[in-house]
Amino acid sequence: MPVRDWFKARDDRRRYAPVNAAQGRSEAARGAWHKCDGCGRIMYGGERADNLCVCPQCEHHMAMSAGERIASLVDPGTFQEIDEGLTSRDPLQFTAGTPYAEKLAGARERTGLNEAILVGKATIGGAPAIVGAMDFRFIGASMGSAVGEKVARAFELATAERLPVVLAIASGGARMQEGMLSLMQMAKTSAAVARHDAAGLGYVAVLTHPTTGGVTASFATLADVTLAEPGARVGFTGPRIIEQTTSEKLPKDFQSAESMLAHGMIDEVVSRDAIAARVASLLRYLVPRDGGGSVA
Amino acid sequence: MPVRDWFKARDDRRRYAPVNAAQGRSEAARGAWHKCDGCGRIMYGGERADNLCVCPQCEHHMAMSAGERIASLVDPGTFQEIDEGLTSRDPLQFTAGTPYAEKLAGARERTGLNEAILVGKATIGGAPAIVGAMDFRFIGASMGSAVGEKVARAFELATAERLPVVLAIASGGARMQEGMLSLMQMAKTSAAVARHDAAGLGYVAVLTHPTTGGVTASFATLADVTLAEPGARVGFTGPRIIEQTTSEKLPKDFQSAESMLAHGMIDEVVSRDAIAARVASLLRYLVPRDGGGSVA
Amino acid sequence: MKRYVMGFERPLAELESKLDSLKELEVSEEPDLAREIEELTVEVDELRGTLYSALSPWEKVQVSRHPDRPRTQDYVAALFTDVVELRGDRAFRDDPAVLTALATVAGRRVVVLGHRKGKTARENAERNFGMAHPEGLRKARRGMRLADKLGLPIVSFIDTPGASPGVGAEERGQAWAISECLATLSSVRVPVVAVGIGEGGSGGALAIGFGDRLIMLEHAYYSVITPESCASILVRETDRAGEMAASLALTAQDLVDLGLADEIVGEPRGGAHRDPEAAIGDVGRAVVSALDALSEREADALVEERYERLRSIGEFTGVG
Amino acid sequence: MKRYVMGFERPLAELESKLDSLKELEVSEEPDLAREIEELTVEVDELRGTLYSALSPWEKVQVSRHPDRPRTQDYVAALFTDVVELRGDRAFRDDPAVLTALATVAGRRVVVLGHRKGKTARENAERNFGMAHPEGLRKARRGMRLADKLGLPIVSFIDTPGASPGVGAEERGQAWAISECLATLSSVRVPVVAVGIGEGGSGGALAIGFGDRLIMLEHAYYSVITPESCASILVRETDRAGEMAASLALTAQDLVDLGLADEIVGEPRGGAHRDPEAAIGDVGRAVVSALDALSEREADALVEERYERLRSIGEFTGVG
Ligand SMILES: [Zn+2]
Ligand SMILES: [Zn+2]
Repeated sequence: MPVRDWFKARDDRRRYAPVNAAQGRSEAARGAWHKCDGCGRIMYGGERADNLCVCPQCEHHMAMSAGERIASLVDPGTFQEIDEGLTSRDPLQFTAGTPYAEKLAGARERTGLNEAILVGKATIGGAPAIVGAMDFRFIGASMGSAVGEKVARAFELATAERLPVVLAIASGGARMQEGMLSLMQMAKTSAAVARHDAAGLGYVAVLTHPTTGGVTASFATLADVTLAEPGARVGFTGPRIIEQTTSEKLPKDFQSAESMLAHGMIDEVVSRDAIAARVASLLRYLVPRDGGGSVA
Repeated sequence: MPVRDWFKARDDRRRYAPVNAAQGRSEAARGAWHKCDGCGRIMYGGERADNLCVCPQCEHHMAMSAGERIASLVDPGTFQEIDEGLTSRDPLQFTAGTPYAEKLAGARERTGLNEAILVGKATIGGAPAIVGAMDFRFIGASMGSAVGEKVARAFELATAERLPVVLAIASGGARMQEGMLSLMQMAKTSAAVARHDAAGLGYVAVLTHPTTGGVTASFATLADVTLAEPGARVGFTGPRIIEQTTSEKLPKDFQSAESMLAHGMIDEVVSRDAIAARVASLLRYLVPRDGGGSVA
Repeated sequence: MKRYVMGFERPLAELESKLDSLKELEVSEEPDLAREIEELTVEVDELRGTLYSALSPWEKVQVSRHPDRPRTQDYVAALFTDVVELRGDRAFRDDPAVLTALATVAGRRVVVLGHRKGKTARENAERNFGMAHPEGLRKARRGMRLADKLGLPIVSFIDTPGASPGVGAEERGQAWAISECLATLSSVRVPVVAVGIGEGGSGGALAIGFGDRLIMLEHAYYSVITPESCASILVRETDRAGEMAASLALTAQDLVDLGLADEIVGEPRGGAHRDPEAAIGDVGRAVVSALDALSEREADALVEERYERLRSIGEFTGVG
Repeated sequence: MKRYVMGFERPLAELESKLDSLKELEVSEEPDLAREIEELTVEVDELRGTLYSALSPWEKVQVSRHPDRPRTQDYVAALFTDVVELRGDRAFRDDPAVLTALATVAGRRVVVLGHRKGKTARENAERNFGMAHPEGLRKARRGMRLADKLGLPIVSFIDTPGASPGVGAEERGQAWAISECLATLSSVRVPVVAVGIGEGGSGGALAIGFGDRLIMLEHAYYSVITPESCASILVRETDRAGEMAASLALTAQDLVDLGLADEIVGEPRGGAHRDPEAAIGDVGRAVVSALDALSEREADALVEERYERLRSIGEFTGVG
């Protein structure tokens, strides 16, 4: 190959079609207005959606719903949800604070979701994968039995069909209203990830604001490649608890994605509009030795 | 089992016979005198040998020859040397400083050894193992082709016979007079340790003063359990080079076994008279799943 | 005699003080006094029995934290022989809050893991109250991997308020250290017996705290979050921790009812700290009998059963 | 025009300065001047050819360190597409002195490792002159393991004076980080192609610098110790580094003669820095053809051959 071809080859890189962020959203939502948490700028829903919920003034990455997130990640029209009916019960009849049953009902109604995570099969940049996204509006995207079950099933399905997994993660941690059943979801999901990993299959995690507590300390931090959104808080113990229990002064950018990158925990901080293309690039590499895809 | 038996059981621990440190040494050596590097105290060879070359006044652990070390480790009369004839050549005809051929000849004459490591089969506390010891008097126990070969063969023999390996290590590093052939011994020995490890077999390293350079950065730091003698210097880059190339102030106990223990690199600092018993305890655990011993 | 008195023990403590005073008088050899002492002794004992047979979850949390309660190191010293401690994560530090050791129990060679609380203020300062830093969990993971390589069962003692909170722990990847332990412990091809001996606080406990068997001491707790933190988050009032303790289903009996624990080891009347030798012996028997049962399993079956055990945890509806 | 002049290039630099001066005069359009420039250009070129065709080992060491010499990042930028950098050791820090990336070369997906020297003072301060800290090598090991898991070949660019010397590096286990890389790299079940593009200093180079093929650029060196350190230790005179360079057998040709390197990629006249594009293209061709050859091997055979390759290194007598 002549030398100049080496240089030319660089420009032949595959480009991915822009993601249709508005997919699956109603016109009503496009009309509502939102205030940027970062700078206070007012945006109408349409502008917000077109901009992937990133503030055009300060580039603050605002929370996305699980549906918006999936739409921003996958090739249009390819997402097939699985386990959509799964939802947590109230095994402990937990009534401290707002009763858990009420919280669950409210979250379902407000979000239109049955649980804090949406999981399905899709393609990203043409590559098939099991894809999931968590929704912080659903009880802080906390992990109870149903979230744990959906994550475990996602990795099991991916293992059976020899597919990579891509998860967009946000979470306040374990769902304390399910007590020890929630804590054990950390072990359950980690076990499922470990089997997927041992099968030689790839896993990309996209950590978004905030990724904390028991979810961070289980499946969220077991990926082969870990991306994070700018400014996302990523950590185990929350800053408030640390300040209360220790007399430590927290560094200015404590637990920011950027700080965790410097501390060696994250592979790359990627702004939202570049994530789908980045994941697509990664999926080219995260195929198993046998080429992957369903064994069926 | 009644409760008191739990407590009683503790006193039934197997005790190992004291090691005969003088084994294999001449009466002439017992008559010579030595000055302690630590406190300057004068000792006659006999006293020194009976005390495992540890100063009775300041407990400084003086250098041991490979033969003395082996004698201090293994059950009396069980050591069968292997590869005793192996010795490095002078492949680069290296003449800078003292010519390498002269150095080799001088070291052989002074130590009565053919190379800087002694390897053999023995039992320790009754358990069979491949056992080796390095001798700092032999060109600073540097690793050239022959040392690398003897280490690699030791691990290969142990793998073939499903035995654990116990090495007492001291070294100034790679033997620069053999150039790249020496450097590559680091990869060669590490590869042999990796195969032994993958076969589910155990390896105990005893780091003695000094364990530095290329030996530290290869087989010396790949053990399942790493012991070190009190005060031993353990590190990669020597303090003089660090002071020359950086402007850093070295901490007082820099690279001491005790400091490396605190920094998480070593399992235990064990005084010399307790090492054989400690290794014997460890060998009870470092047997492979199938029970170990020769497959022949 | 100065005693550490938990709130719910105050009536008991008052009787005991009275008993102590009477005993000091006993030198006078009044016959009535001797009888009074005898009666009071019985009364104290009965009250203790009554109190401890019906401890509330919050009272159990307090008992689990009692400063005289036997700790991991007490169990190891009493039950195990030929103990060789492994230290360090080979990358940053040796964390004294976590114990990793090769040890022998009733003739069985195992790897022991455990949170290591101190008993004195100095010990606790050094050991961070048994709260592991990431390097401590990474040391435990070294132990898990060595056990896996050598085929040694793992026995793990759970006793921690949680993973260490703090800037350094976060910056060195506390979450990563925990999740890597979870992935490893779920996959090791050797029996794993976990024992809740005191506090079982959240992810820091779970990192070394599950396996093929979970044995709980009667008054030990295991919880997704400490009752205090739960109260602080849910109702913003830490003095409602007791109420949270009841809601969180964190007692040994709760864990058995939820299908998470296999066995409860009863504690001596008044808690393990009143008769450590008996408590330790009972735990030892339970551990050995679990090891005996598990040692008959093939490694493949063992790992498969552990996976199914984890997979079956959780209550949800709408299976589809 | 200001040039970076190595000692042995002084006669060349003098001619070039003269040539520069003449070119400035050229505006006067003297016919003799044009001819003189032409002749001098030829003379400069011939002198350069003469000098570089017979570089001493010490001169090669200087060329390998030339600040304009193409670096790992130049090779990656020019030869590879779809580059996704992996960062961090998941325990302490991301070390910018080491590159680990997923990348594609001529249609082949690989993991790229490399020491990353800077070109400016600022870059070099940030990247520690390409000297890895333990966390950098642990990042590289993450790459090795990922390659092993996914079946991606490894392409490694060697260019470092050595592992970083210093208190922090020692305290975080520099020796452990290196040996763990050696054990892992020797065992990965994928092809490994290492390329010496500049400096190959000791254990810091070796940690990512061996495999199924070792390709050396013509003026790159690879040595058990830098000539300066060797002189400082052996003869206590650092100005005898040149003599040491000759003794240590560190040139590409020496490595081929010793059976350690498989192939030398010739450099453009005057060194890779005078025509980076050509040098990079030639390295690319050599890498791809090595990958092509290795991709036909079964994983078992590949690992066995790599082991035998390492095992056969060394010269000794008295086999017994
Ligand atoms: Zn804004
Ligand atoms: Zn002395």
